[in-house]
Amino acid sequence: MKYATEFRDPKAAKAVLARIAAVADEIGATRAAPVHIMEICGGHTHAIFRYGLDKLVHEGIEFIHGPGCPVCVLPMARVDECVEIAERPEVVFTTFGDAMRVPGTRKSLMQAKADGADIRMVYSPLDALELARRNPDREVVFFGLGFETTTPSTALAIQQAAREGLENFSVFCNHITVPEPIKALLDDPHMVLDGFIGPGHVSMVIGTHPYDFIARDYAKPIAVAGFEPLDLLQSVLMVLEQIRDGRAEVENQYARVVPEHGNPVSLAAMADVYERRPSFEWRGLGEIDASGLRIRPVYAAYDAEEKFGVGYAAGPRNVAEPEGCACGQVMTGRIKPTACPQFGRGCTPEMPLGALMVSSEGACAAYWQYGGARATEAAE
Amino acid sequence: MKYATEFRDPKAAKAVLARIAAVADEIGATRAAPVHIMEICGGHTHAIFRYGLDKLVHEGIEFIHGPGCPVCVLPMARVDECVEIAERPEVVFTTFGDAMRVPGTRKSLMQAKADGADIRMVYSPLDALELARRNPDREVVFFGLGFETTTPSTALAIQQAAREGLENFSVFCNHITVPEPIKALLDDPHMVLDGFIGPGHVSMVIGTHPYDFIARDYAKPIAVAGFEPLDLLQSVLMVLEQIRDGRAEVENQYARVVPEHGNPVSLAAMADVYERRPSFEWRGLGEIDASGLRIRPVYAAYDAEEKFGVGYAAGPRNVAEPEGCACGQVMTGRIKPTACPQFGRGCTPEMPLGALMVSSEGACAAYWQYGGARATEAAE
Amino acid sequence: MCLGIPGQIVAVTDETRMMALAEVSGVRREVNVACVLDRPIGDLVGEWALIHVGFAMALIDADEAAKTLEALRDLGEAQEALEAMEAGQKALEGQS
Amino acid sequence: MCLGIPGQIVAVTDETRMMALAEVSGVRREVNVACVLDRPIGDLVGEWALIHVGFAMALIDADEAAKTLEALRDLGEAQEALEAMEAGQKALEGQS
Amino acid sequence: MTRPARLRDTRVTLSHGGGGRAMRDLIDEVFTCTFRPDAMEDQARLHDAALAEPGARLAMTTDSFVVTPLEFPGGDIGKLAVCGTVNDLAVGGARPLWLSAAFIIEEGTEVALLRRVVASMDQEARLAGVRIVTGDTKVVGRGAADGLFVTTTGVGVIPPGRNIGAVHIRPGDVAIVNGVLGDHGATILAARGDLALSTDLRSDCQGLGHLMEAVIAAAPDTRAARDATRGGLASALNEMAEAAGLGIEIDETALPLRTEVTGMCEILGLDPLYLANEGTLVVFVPEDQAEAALAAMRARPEGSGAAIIGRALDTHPGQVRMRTAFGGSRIVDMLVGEQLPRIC
Amino acid sequence: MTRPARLRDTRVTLSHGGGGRAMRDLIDEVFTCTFRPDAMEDQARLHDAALAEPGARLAMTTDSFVVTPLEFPGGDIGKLAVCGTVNDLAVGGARPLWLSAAFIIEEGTEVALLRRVVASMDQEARLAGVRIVTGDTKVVGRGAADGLFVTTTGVGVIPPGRNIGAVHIRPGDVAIVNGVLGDHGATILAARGDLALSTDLRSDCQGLGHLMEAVIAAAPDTRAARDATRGGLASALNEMAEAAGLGIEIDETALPLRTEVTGMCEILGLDPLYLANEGTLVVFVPEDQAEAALAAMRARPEGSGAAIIGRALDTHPGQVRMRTAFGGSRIVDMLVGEQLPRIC
Ligand code: SF4
Ligand code: SF4
Ligand SMILES: [Mg+2]
Ligand SMILES: [Mg+2]
Ligand SMILES: [Mg+2]
Ligand SMILES: [Mg+2]
Ligand SMILES: [Mg+2]
Ligand SMILES: [Mg+2]
Ligand SMILES: [Mg+2]
Ligand SMILES: [Mg+2]
Ligand SMILES: [Mg+2]
Ligand SMILES: [Mg+2]
Repeated sequence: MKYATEFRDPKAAKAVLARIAAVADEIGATRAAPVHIMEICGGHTHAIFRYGLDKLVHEGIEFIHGPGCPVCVLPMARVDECVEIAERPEVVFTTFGDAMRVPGTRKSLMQAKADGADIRMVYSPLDALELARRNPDREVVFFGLGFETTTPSTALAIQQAAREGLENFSVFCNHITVPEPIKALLDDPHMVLDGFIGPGHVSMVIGTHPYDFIARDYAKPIAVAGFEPLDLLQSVLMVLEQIRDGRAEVENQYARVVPEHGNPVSLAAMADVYERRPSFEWRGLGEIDASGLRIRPVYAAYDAEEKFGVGYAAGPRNVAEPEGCACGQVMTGRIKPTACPQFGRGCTPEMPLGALMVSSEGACAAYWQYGGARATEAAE
Repeated sequence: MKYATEFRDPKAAKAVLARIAAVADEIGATRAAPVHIMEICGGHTHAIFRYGLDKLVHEGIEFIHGPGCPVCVLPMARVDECVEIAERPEVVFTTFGDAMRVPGTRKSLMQAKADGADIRMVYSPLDALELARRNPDREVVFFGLGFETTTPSTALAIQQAAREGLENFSVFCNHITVPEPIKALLDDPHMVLDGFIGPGHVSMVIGTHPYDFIARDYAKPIAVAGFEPLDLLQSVLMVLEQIRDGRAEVENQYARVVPEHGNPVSLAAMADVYERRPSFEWRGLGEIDASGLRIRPVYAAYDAEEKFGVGYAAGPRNVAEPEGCACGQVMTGRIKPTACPQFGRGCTPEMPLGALMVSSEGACAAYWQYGGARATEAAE
Repeated sequence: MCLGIPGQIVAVTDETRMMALAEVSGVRREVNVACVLDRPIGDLVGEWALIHVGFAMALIDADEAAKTLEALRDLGEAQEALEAMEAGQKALEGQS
Repeated sequence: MCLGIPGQIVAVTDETRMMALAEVSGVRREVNVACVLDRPIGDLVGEWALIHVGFAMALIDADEAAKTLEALRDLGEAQEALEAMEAGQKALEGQS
Repeated sequence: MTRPARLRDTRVTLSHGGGGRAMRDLIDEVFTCTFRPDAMEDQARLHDAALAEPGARLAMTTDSFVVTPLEFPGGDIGKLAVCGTVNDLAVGGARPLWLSAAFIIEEGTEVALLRRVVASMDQEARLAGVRIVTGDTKVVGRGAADGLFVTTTGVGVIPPGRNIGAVHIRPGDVAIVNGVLGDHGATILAARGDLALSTDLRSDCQGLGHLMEAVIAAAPDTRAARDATRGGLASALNEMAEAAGLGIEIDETALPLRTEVTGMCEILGLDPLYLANEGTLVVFVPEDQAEAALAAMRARPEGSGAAIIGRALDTHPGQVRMRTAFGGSRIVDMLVGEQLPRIC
Repeated sequence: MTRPARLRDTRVTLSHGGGGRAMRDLIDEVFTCTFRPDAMEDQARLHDAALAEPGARLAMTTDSFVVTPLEFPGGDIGKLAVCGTVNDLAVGGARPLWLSAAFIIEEGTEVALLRRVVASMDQEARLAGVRIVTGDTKVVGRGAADGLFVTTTGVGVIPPGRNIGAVHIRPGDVAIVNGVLGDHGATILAARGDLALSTDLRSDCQGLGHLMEAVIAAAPDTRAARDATRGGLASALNEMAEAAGLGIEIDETALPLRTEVTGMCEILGLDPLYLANEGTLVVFVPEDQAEAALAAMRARPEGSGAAIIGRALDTHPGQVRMRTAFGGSRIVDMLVGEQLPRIC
C-alpha cells in the first residue's frame, strides 16, 4: 500500500527509536520520572497498541491517552437519545459501526436492533442518503458523530440532501471539536502533560493553526502526526527535541496530508451547515464551552433534533454514569484503564460499562484487546 | 356434533337409498336413461364425493354438477385483478383460502405471495377488518367472493368499517347470485335437467321463494337441501317423488336452517351496501344479466374497484381461457370432468388450468381427489 | 358452496359490536351475531346457530330438525316393514 | 480517531455529484471528491487521496511524503554512523 | 464450569453469532452446559458396540424444524426436534443413539426461550435414551428467520437381521395407529392465533422409540412403520402404498379422532387425515401378529389409544381407499400442497 | 425416473412445503434426482467396513449455513455446506463418509437457484468422496427466512490409533496454515453490496479432507487441526491455546495475506486475523515433521499457499501472541462479537 507500507518499515523504526532513547536520556527521562506525552487521538492510541509502540519506546516516555475518541466522550444520555430515535417505527437509524456496542442506560444500539429497531450500519453518510432515496416512505436518520475529520462529510451530505429536496433524511448531530477539550485539560491543575501528539486527520481539515494556543499560551510542544507507526515515532521524537531545546511549537509531521490552513471546501461546508452550541457535555470533562456543533436553522429540515424533538437542545438530561466506573478519569488521561476498579471485573467487552471498553479507539478496549493489561500480568 | 352427526347415520341412509331405488324404478330411470338431477351448489358436489353418494344411489340417477362454486365461475380476468391489487406495495390483500390456488393469467395468489405480495388468508371478513385496525399505515383489501350466503358478512363488515370510520379497509367485490345462472341454464336448449337440489345456505339468507320460477316457469322440481349426506339423499328422494307425481314445487328439506323468507337482517344489509351490476361475466356462461353485485356509491370509500381503478367496472378485459380446457362445459354440467381433454394431463391439482381443479368445491378437484375418475379406471 | 357449521352460542363477548363466543365440538371462536339478534343478545346464549365465515347466519330450529329426523326415521321403519314383508313373501315363495 | 486511508482515484463516475472511483489495494469504492476538487474532475484521475467515510478529504502531497521519508532515512543513516562510531570507540576501548 | 455467568444479555444479538467470545458464552451457558458433550472439538467422537456387530447397519436421518409458534400446548420446537428425529430413526427399526442439533437464531430472540427449548430437548433426549453429542449455533439478523429454527440429525443402529420398510408390506397385513390423529396440526392452527380459534387441544408430540421396540418385540415380523407428520396419515399411507406397490384400505369408523379435532376440521373445511402429527405412527404387521402388536402398544402410554385402522390389499396398487362411515368408499389421495382453511 | 417433469413452478410456494405431492415433486425433481439416495425411506441405512474395525470411532459434526448472498464469487451456500462439514470432520482426523442435508427454503426462492445449489453440493461431495445420503426440506413464508438455509451433518470414521485434537499439542509444535487468510470474509463483505465495495476477490471455500490425509501421511504425529471459519484464524488459535493449555505465538510477517484483503481491512478498520475462511486450516505438527507437512500441503492445490506461521509455547498458557512486523508483540485475543466496519 503506497503511503502506508513505507511508514511501517521496522529498520527505519530502529533508528528513530534509538534517537528517541538518546534524546530521552539527554533530558533525563526515566521510568520513575517519565515525560508525559498525550496522544490526543484515539486512532493514535489504537496504533500505539497495535504496533506495540508503548513497549518499544524508551521507558522514560509515558503515553497519556487523550479524549480523542468521539464515541467514548459521548455521555450516556446521547446514546439513549439515539436509541429513542431508532425505536420510532418510521425511522431507519443509520450509524457507523463504531457506535453499535456503546452502552446506553437501557441498551446499546446493538441491543435496540435485536429488540426490533431498524438500525443499519453504514460506511458513509452518502450510504444513508442513498437509503433515504430508496425508501421514500421511511425516515432515514444518520447519527452524525465525530470530530472535525468527519464533520465535513455530514455537512456535504446535508447540502446534497437539500439540493435534491430529500424530505426523509436528517442527521442527529453530535459532532464535536478537538481544540476546546484540550484547552480544558490544560487548564486542569492536576494534569501533568509535557507535550502532545496532534490528530493528523483533524488537521487535514482544520490545519495546524487551531493548536497554536497550546504552544503560545501553555508553552507545550505539539507535533501533528500521521497514523503509521513511523509517523508516530517521528512525532514523539519531534516533541522530545522541542523539550530538549526548550521550544514550544506546532510542528507538522504529517505534511503529506495536512495543509497548514486546512481544507477550504470542508471548512466552507462546515461553516454553511453548522454553528457552535454554547456548550456541550463531555463524558468525564463535563460541559465545555463551544465544543459542540449543531445544524443551523436554515437546515432545520435535516436536523433530527428538530424533527423528533430530542437531543442536547431539548434540555438537560441527568443520566448517572455507571457506579464505580472511572471512565471520565481514564478518558482524560488521569489514570490508566487498569486502575479502574471495574476493568476486567464489572466491565469487559462482552458486558461493558463504558464506551471506552468497546470503541475500537477506547483506551480500555486497547488495553484489553492488545494485552496492555494482561501482558503485564503474564510471566515473560 | 349436534345437528350434524344425526344426519350422517348409515342405517337411516339405507332406508332412504332403498326408497330412492324404489321410486327410481317406478319412474323407469336406468343407467342408459337416467334422471338428471343438478346439485347447484359446489358444497353438495363435495359432499356427494366425500360420502360416495354417487355410487350409493340407484344407477338411474345421475348427478349433474352445477355452477355453484364461487371460485370456479370467476373468469381469469378477475383473478388477474386480484393479483394486481395484491402486488401494490401498500396493500395487504386478504382472502379466504379457497381463492389462493386459482390460476390467473400470470399467476395465482399463492404464486403472487411467493413473489412477494403481502397476501394473507383469513377465516372471516372480520379478521380483515381487524388487520386494518392494527395496520393503519397499510391498505387492507378483502376479496369479497361468494354467493348470497357470504355476501351479508361482507356487507356487515363494510357497515362496521363505516361506523368506525376506518379509512384503510376496502372490499374487492365479486359477489354473485344464484338464481340468474340457473335461469340461464334452463334457457339453454342443450341442457337436459329433470330436477334440482337447491343450495341450502343460500336459502338460509334469501329464503326459498327466489326459486319459485324454476317450478312455476320451467316446471322443474327442486328441493332446497342441507349438507349432510342424509339431507342430500332425502332431497333426491323429494325430487324423484315430485317427478313420479308429476309435481313441480319448491320443497324445503332444510327447514331447520332455512326460513321461507330468508334472514331479514342479512337481506337489509345487502340492500344497504350493494346494488346489482347490469351484467356480470361468468366462466363458461358468459355475461349474465343482473347476476353480480357491486358496492353502492355511498360506500365508495370501501370499494376497492373505486380505490384502485380496477375490476369489472373498469371495462372489458379479454382474457382467453387456457387452450383445450373445457371448464365452461364442466361448470355448466354439460360434460363430466373426465371428458375434458386436459383432465389429468395438462391439468392436475399441482399445475391446474382451471379453478375447477383446485377449488375444494370444483367438480374436477372432487373427481380427482375422491377418485371419481380413477376409481372407475382401477380394477375392483 | 358456503361451508356452514352448527355451533352453540356460549357467551356474549361484546354487546356493542354484537359479538359472541360460539363453540363447535369444543372449539371456540368469536362470531358476529347481528343476523340472529331477534332478542336481547344475552338470551342467545345456549342457542345453536349456523356459523359461516365468522357470522352466526341463522338460528337452528330444533323442532324442524326433529321433524326432519322423524321423517327419516319413519322412512326407515317403512322400509324395514317393507323388507320384512318382502322377506316374508320370499319365504312363502320358498326362496331361502 | 478518524480512520483515513490512502487511495488512488482511478475514474470519474458522476461529474454532477462529484463522485469518483477510488482504489485501495485493488478494492474499489465510489467516493465524493468535492473536498479535493481544485481542478477539473477528470484531472484527479491518477492522484492519491486520503479517503475517510466515503469522501476524498485531501490529496496526498508526493513531495512532502518523500521529504518525510527522506528525513527518516537520514535519521537511520545518522544512527548507523553513530552506532558505527560507538562500535569503533568501544573497539578502541577494548570492550568486545 | 463454575466460572461466573458471562452471558448477561436477555436477548440474542448479532454479537452472539460472530464467532467470538460472546458466541462462546452463549454456547457455554445455554447449550453445552445442558447437553454436556464429551470434548471441546467441533466433532463428536463416538463408539457403540452395537455398531460393530456383524450385519448391523447405521441409520441416519435429518429434519429441520420451523414451527410457529415456538412454544405451544404440549411442546415446543425443541421437543419436536428431538422427538421428530428419534421417531424417524425408530420407525425404520433403528435404535436411536446420537443426535446433533443446529440452531438458527433470529437476532432478538429471548435467551430465556432458548434455555427452555434446550431444557426440553435435554429432557426428551433422556426419555428417548439418546445423547445430543454435537451442535451448532448461527445468529441471523432481525427478519432473516422466524425466531428459531432447529435442525436435528440422528444416528442409530439397526440390529442385524432387522428389515423394516414399506417394501416388505404384504397383502393382508394390518395397519395400526398408536393414537388419535391430527392433534398436533389442530393445536398449531389454533395456537397461531390468526384464525382466532381457541381449544384445549395439545400437540401429540412424543418420542416413539420405546413404542417401536415394544411393537417389534411383540410382532417380530413387523413390516414397516412411518410417523404421520407433515401431510398427516393420508400422506404416510400413500407413500407406503406406493413404495409397497400395494393398495391400502382404511375404515373411517376405525380412525381414532378427538372431538375438538373433528370440530376444527368442520369449521375450517379441513380433513383430519391430512393434519400433521408429531407422535403418531402407523405400523404394518402380519395379520396373525396384529393383536399382539396392538396389545403391546396399548400397554404403553404412547400407545394407549392404539387402533387397527385398515389393511394392505393386492388390489388398486399404490392407492389408499377409505370405507366411509356412511358405507361408501373413496380414494384418499395425497394432498397437492398444504390444506388451506376454506369457506366453501 | 423417466416420468415427465411435474415441477413447473419457477419459484417455491408454500405448497411445496405442505407434505403433499407438490413437496414430493420438488424433492424428486430438485434434490433426490441429483443426490440419488438408496431408498425412499426417511432414513439412510449405511454400512462401511472401516466403522467395524476394532478401535475405529465414529465422528459426527453439524453446521447450519446462513450466508448472504447465497451465491458469491468462488462458491455458493451449497458448496459451503458440504465443504464446511467435510472440513469439520477432516480437521478432527476423521475420514468423511456420509452427509445429511436439510434445507429451509423461503417462499419465493427461485427453483433454478435451488438446482444450482444442489448441483454444487453434489459436485463438492464427489470431490470430497462423501455421499449425501438423507435430507429434508421445509418451506417457510416470505420474510420468515433469508432465502435459503442449509444444515449439513457429517458422519465419518476415525481410523484406529489416530488421535488428533488440541489437547495433544506440545510446546515447540509448529503451526502451519494452508493458504491466504480472510478471502471468504472479505469476499462476502464485498458481495453483500451494502458497503459499495468492489473487488476481484473470491471465497477460499474448498474441501480439506484430502489435504488433511496428505498432512497426516507426511506428518504421522500431527497433533491438531482446525478450520479457521467464523472468527477467523485468531479464534481458531485461541480455542486451541485454551484447549491445549499452552501459549501460541505467531509471526505477523509470516501470515499469508492477499493485497485486496489487506486493502479492505484498512478501509473498514478490520483485522484480517478475524475474517472468516471456508477452506483454510491451521495444523500443529511436531517441529521435526513440519517441513514434511508443509511440503505435503504445497504439493496439493488446496495447500499451494501453505506457510509456517508460528508455534506453541509453554509460556502464557491459553494466550495467542503475535510478533508484529514492526518488531513489537501483542496479544491476539478472541473477538467479543463480530467485527464491525468502523470509521474511527
Ligand atoms: S474499564 Fe470500563 S468502567 Fe472502567 S474506565 Fe474503562 S470503560 Fe469505564
Ligand atoms: S380438468 Fe382442468 S381444464 Fe379441464 S375442465 Fe377441469 S379445471 Fe378445466
Ligand atoms: Mg428425516
Ligand atoms: Mg421427520
Ligand atoms: Mg459450528
Ligand atoms: Mg420474525
Ligand atoms: Mg377435503
Ligand atoms: Mg460443526
Ligand atoms: Mg464448522
Ligand atoms: Mg423430513
Ligand atoms: Mg428475505
Ligand atoms: Mg482491531
